[in-house]
Amino acid sequence: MKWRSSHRSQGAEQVPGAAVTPGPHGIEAPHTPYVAIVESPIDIPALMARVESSGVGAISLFVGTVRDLNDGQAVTGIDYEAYQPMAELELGRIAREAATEITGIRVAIEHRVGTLRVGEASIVIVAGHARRAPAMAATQRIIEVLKQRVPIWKREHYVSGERHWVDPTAC
Amino acid sequence: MKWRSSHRSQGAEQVPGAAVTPGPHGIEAPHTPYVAIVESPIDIPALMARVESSGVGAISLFVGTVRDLNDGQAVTGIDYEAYQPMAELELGRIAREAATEITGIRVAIEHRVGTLRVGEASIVIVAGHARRAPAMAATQRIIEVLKQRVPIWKREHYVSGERHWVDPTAC
Amino acid sequence: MSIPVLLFASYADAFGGRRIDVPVDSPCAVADLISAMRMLPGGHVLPKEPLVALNQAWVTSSHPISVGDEVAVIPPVAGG
Amino acid sequence: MSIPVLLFASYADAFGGRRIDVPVDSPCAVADLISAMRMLPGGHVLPKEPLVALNQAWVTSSHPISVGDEVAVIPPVAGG
Repeated sequence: MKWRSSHRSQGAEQVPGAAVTPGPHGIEAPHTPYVAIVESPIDIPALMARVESSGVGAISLFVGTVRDLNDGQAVTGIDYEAYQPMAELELGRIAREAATEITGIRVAIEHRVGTLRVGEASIVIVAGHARRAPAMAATQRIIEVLKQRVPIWKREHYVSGERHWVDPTAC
Repeated sequence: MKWRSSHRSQGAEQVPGAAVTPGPHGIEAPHTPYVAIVESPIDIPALMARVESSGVGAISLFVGTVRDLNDGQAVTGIDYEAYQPMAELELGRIAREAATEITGIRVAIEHRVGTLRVGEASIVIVAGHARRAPAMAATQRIIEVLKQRVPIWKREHYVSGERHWVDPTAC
Repeated sequence: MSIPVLLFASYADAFGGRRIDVPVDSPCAVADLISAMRMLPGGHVLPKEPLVALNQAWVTSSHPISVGDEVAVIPPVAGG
Repeated sequence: MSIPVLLFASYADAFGGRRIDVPVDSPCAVADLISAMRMLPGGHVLPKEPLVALNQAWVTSSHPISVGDEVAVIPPVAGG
């Protein structure tokens, strides 16, 4: 089941601070961020298409993938679990905070849950803007905040067969 | 015609500073950057695949697209022209400089030439690394340097029918 | 009274369920709920200041809990 | 002697070709070539310090040019 963000159809979820530039070109309705927690592989081109616009000159993407080594232990896969409705709400809040700070930014985020193999993408953040610096700043800001605030957990599978919930706060 | 980088088959083009981590996981041959000037649309998933590796936990992408407005003028398309062999050599030098500064970085770059419509991607830079900060730093560094050093030019098409070579050094 | 609490990941493993009922006095703040949870089997996993969400938004330990609130006690997050 | 020079984009438009032969004295440095090009029709487009590549690598104006070098005089770059 995909729990799709209900914000997408609500006018109240429009970004309040976004710019509307008048003129024959450069007319840009404020972009409603798209966020979702998904259970199937993330379709990166489809996610990019969500920020495309004739006024976009730069798209920055961050893709987090499962790697085979963490803290010196050989990893064979990861289970991602989410507090799904809150995780999606929190992603939406983070995206809208970015849109308030970075006028004209267009954001799309998907975080995958379930069991992922090494090399698979767990998170994709896409930010589009007329110019590159704000686009890059947005992805960087969003991934940092996401890792602090979104209720998602991961359980690593080790070569030994053991599985362990990752605690980033552990010493 | 695609002028593919000849570095790819040359052992001498291996990055001298890249790390080789021993161990059952984390074995990582130094990655030879992939760079190309291409005439057809850039295949972003294929470019991403060039930096994928079991040791990669973060992939940063920068995508430059043609937008419909530049310096207040409505743009309908852009011709990109390159001094093709030098542009590809210079891209390769920039990618290898990044690999020397950022140990373990895996880089793939394609720059498109020819006539592009609004929304089409002219440049895609992909950087993969075990960790996100170096991956993001690499794309940012590479796009800045690329804009200074790679012999590529663009001629904007305006709504008026006029076309004009862009001079970033003009006042 | 007792408060239904949503649990996830390592906390669900430790407390033996994804939703447990925690007996508390009424009225009750987040800190009181956490104190009660420390007495339960599995309560040793809770850190000094566990993360808590009410109605899918983060709250601090002084926040009051009302009847009908969706309460979640949340392990250290590890998304991305 | 004369040196074949590769031109691109706005310089190709200005000088009327993508490859022109520029008459110079021998021996010759990059600065001498640029001075000679300023005399040609279209030479007004050259900025104070035009970009020059020899054998597909950037060089400065004091760099000597040898017979057989691939010489390119390069408009302000605008890639990305």
